[in-house]
Amino acid sequence: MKALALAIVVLVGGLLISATVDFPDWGDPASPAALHVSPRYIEKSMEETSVPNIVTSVLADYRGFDTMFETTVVFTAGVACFLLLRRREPRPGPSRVYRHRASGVIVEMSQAPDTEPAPEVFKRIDDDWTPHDLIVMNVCRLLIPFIQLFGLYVIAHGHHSPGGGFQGGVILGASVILLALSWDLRTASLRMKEVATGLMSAIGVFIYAGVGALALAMGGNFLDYAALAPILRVDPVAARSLGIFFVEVGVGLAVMATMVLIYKNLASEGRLDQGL
Amino acid sequence: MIWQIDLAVLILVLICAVGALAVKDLMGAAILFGAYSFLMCILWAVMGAVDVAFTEASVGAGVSTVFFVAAVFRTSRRSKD
Amino acid sequence: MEQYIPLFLTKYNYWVYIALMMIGLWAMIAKNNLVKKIVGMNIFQTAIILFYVSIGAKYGGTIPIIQHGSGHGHEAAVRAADYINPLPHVLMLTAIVVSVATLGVALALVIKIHRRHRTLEEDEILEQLRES
Amino acid sequence: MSEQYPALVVIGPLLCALLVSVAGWLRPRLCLPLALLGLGIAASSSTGLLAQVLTHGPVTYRLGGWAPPWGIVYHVDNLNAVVAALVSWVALTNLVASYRAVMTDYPEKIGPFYTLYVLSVTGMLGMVVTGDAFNLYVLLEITSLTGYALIGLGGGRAPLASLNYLFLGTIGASFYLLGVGYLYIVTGSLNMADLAKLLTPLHGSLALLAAFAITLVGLWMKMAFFPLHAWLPNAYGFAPSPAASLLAPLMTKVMVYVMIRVMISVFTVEFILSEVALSHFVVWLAVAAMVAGGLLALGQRDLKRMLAYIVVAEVGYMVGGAWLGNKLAMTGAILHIINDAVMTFCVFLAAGCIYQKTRGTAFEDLQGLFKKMPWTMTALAAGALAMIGVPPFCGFFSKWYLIRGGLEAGHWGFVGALLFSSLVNVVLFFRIFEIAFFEPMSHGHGGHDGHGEQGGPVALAEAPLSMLLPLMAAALGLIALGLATGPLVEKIILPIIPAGLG
Amino acid sequence: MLVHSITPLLAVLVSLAAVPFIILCRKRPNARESVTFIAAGIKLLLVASLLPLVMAGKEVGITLAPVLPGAPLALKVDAFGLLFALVSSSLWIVTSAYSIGYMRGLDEHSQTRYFCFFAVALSATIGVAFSANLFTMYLFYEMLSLATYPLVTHHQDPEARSSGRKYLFYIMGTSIALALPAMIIAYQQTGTLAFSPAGILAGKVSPLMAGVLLFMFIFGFAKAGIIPVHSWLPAAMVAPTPVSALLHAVAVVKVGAFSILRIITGVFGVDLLKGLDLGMAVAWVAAFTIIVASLIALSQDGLKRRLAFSTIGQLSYIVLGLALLSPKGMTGGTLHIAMHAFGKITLFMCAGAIFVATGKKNISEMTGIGKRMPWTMAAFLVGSLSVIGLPPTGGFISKWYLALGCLQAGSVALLVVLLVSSLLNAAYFLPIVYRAYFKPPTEAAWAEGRSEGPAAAWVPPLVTAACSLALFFYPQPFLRLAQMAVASLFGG
Repeated sequence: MKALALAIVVLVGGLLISATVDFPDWGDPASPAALHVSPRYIEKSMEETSVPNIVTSVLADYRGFDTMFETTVVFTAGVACFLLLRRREPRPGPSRVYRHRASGVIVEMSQAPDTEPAPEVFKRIDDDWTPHDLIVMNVCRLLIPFIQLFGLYVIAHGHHSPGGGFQGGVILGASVILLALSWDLRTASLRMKEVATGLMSAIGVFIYAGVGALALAMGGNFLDYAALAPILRVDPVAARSLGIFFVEVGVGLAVMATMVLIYKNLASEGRLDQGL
Repeated sequence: MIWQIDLAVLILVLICAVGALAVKDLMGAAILFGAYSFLMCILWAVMGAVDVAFTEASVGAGVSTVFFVAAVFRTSRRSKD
Repeated sequence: MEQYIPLFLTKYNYWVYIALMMIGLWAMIAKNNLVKKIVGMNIFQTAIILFYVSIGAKYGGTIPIIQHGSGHGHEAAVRAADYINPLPHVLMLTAIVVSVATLGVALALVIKIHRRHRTLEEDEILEQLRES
Repeated sequence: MSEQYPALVVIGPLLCALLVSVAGWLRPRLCLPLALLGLGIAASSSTGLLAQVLTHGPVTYRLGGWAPPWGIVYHVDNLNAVVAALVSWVALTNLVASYRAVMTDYPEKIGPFYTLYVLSVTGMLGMVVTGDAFNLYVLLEITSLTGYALIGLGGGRAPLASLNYLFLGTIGASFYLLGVGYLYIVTGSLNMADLAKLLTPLHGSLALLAAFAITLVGLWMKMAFFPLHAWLPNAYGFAPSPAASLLAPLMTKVMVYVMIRVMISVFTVEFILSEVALSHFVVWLAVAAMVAGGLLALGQRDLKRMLAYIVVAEVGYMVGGAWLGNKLAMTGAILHIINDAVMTFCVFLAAGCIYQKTRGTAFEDLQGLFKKMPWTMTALAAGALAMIGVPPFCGFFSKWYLIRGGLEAGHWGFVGALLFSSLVNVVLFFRIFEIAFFEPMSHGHGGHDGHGEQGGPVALAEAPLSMLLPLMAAALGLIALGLATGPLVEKIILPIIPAGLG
Repeated sequence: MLVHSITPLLAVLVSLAAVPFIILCRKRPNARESVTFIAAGIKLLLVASLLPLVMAGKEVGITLAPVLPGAPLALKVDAFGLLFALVSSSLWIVTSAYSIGYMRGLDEHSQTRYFCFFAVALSATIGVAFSANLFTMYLFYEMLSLATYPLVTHHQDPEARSSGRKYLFYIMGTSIALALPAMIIAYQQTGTLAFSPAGILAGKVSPLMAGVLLFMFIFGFAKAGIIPVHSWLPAAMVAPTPVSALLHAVAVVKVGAFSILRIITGVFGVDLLKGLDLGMAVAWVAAFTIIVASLIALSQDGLKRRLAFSTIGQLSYIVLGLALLSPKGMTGGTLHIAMHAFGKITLFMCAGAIFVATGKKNISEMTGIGKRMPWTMAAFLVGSLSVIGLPPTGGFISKWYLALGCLQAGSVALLVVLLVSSLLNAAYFLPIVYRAYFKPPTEAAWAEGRSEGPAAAWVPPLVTAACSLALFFYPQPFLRLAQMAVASLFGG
């Protein structure tokens, strides 16, 4: 296998290296890539979409269709993880461990009880539970709102600075994952239920595709935000800018929910009862 | 764009890539992969691809690494190669 | 020899991307551990991203965010040569997202395989399959 | 509305997939109707699109209203339209056929299953209609990811097979992406039509050749072209039947379509014809694929795995036809995309029906099936005859054009391999039929005393009607397609064969 | 000249259309068999209704689907085709009656399946007869191969399985590996596959190519049983006897011979073959088959196996007659399709009747059976005479024309072959009759008197034997059709 791998690698590498000789030099401002399609984006972005961050305007408008499917890819991955891993039967573990919230006493039961005790009295903890570090937990608890705020900022400010739906969505998702890591999965699940993640990931993509379809219904082409101008009561250029904002929100929502969904399924082998 | 930084980071990236594949402990590999992603992110920031760098920082270095750690934690850390 | 030095210097980004890509490819084929293969896969994908981002680089260009002053879209004409080519960046945002999505599915499959075979080494899994 | 068909072909199923996902969380009973709705929209609009293209010529649709090469466009000509119609109809039929299996096997995961199913079809349709090289990559990834998940859902070795598919598929897709990157670096464009224009002066450059080679290797990996086929037999052999009968007929065919599209619409035939050595090499690879696929199939003891190897051989037909470099062979290759999709669908669906009843497709499970499931076996026989190439089943006609193409090119190896593959198919399928016909009572008796009625009574246990009717539709489709070959070639295929081909 | 009519299509489809009804009536055997009879009757009427038109020198045709340019799915009835169709459709009625007697007499299983595939096979046979071009003929040829597979392997036992394999190997293997490429090459060179009296290949292919193609076709249509692609036929004798009778004496093997007829007359054309002297080559291949098959037949003890080798020899008579490329010889060859059919089907049905009545399959066990089954053996005698080619049977007429043809073609050597083989025929048939009538029965029960078994099993051979006799005195319309057909080849 290693010899085969080496042979393949040498072969492919050789091909790639020999082809690279024909390439324009790195950073050459006169290369075809710099001269053919991209100048229009740079020169017209402000004029046509009123978005200074050219990456955002290309991402969500000129090539917005790609981005819609890119969001769909994320969504697909979330659904795929769910489909592959999620299972309902409880962990066949030897015991269940509960902590009485008021007293802090830890109770271990040899098998799962018939009825789950009320979660506000007895908190179920993992069977490989170790007391969490108080400092980490509290620092994270303090940090998480700020992280989320930043995530929202990244989504909203994608027009003017690096960032946008993806980055913001991942940051929002990461904040929930951080909660799951520093507290535990059940706490995170209480904040963001499984159904909520599932629905939000679908709805996020739906917002994107829905904005496109709305444009289609308004008589434009699919994703032609300018066609939304009559309902938004703004001029077409501003409508494009606003359309980009809507789809970014959709992307953020979908990405956040999907990241959480994937993490939960991976970290608990699909049982969603206990995480790392 | 400062080509010295560019080159230095490129070399570090290569080292991290080889390292991530060479260590025997999968958790170590996951962490080294996180470092690799982060260096990549720096590289792209140096090249002026700020959006890509931002995404790589959050996705590659952040969430991907968490996924790796979660998966390794749920399976095994052992690796023969 | 002399003529190869500029060739090397002007395209070193490309050389590094090829090196990374080959490392990743080699790992995907030759490594025995499934998670290592996945790490290799990610390195392979990031190498391609590096390649694309390198296409976009432009000497004398700045980041592709237009500096706008007071007026709304009425400042001095923007010159394309002043900004880095944004298109590869856009494409690579997609590629990064695709790679994390693939990673998620791959890890899910790895967990499913581990659930059944209790190991991540490919040879051991194949051994088990041959026995059954 | 008709001017929006190109968008609807993709958007309809996409939106419905999202709704299916929502319904999966809230009202699982709505999943199937919504999925049907989505694929129904796709099927009807792709059929409308085909009619439109045939009457008014190619359609270009600007997504987001941006002109090419800046925005993404859908460029639909006869080839896209017919493949899109094919994909959507096969997927719709399979959706109907597989609902019983999904309900019994995955009752808790109906929502995600159908979401991925519809998304997978969305991806394929998107790949087929798009006119943008990078957009194709994104859609390819959607189809692939859904494919990995649907295949990995199966029991036993399926997850490992799926993971292997994922590795090779990712390498393939990444190679394609790299190839597109090479094209971008030398031209600066991503739009296929624009690329074709910009590439003309670059013919002969090493970078272009490398781009071509890398793109093709990537696509070959995704279509399981010999010797890059290693992932396919396990993946399709162990996949759950509803997924196998969706992916096996369509995935490879869509990839072959993409290859042909890249060959004729991006690199243009002038470029391909100028690379004679490469063409020759590829045709010989195709010959190897046909021979090896057939021989490997002979070694299998399981119906689904055997069919999977036949798919490997069939890919050889199409790739070889596309590369022979003349009009007849290209006609044959395109015709075979259509025919092979339907016949592979028919045989995989029949295998699914058998699995539904016997819970296995190993050869021992097939005993006495002619008595037990006469209709299913009839349909399987129809599929088999099509694959062997017996007129009036459609397989004959594509073989006809391919052999003629081979003769015209003077490539006797290709002609011989085609005939060899037909003969191997005879052996393969009649081996199955012998088991199903001559070994009526596997359990209990030794299976050697002649008359079925005197041996252990084999009760009629036919697959449910919801599977049987689509199966029959597919089987009849084989004959209908065969008889419609004349108009199909005349009206649809010939107009898009590039004039440059000899 | 070409009359457009849907009748040929109906004639082909009528038995196919009977299949659903046969399946519907599977629970009531009487209803099921009446469906078969009705279909057979309609088929014969439809075919016969074409007779006046064709006799008047017209051709009847219909194009069904333009599947391939120059080779549409099309039917056309000319004198050759009508002759063949007339023979097979009239014999279908007789065989149906016989099948019922045979199958019920032996209480065979899966009779519904049997009658279904029989009907499909008949459709395919008529389809071959009425094909307007090589492609259509190939289609029906393959359809026939596949439809007969379940009939051959009807018993579903290991023997049937191995015979079925052999059958498929020869029939499908040769048609895919030889006939199909030959057909495509011919199409590639000419752009058409339509049969035409002048041939389509003339002037389009090199002599070498023509020779290769001719032999690819002749061996590719293995149903004609030319040595070395003959051995499927003895193997196929595991089938129930009605199958052997109708299919392996009439339909299937004659389809093979008829295909070669079409190749010689419609694809190559007399002039091309004469010009390249390929006719003689084929004639000698056929002559070799005739002699060898007859010699092998001498040594066979199984009655059906002996008949099978006889059939192989007799088929080559047809090929030989056609390959002579002389008007008389071709008339004889064509006529032999009909004459041999009536004779050989009689023999097969007698063999089946003996099996139904006594369970005997081998000639050595049939000593004195004439006492037990005098009528059956009488029919057998007539059949033998016809196959040997002695008056007063139809077989004499075709042999006569064949002999004249040899002389016309100026080949005395082939005439000798014919005569020698006739002697051999006599040598392997007449001892059976002698043994049956003039030797004392070995089985005690046989001496007691006449007991012929079910009437449905022994009346049909008598009918066909009577036909054989009648054809000697009144060889119309077959002779007229054969003469017309051949005349059309030689420019009217």
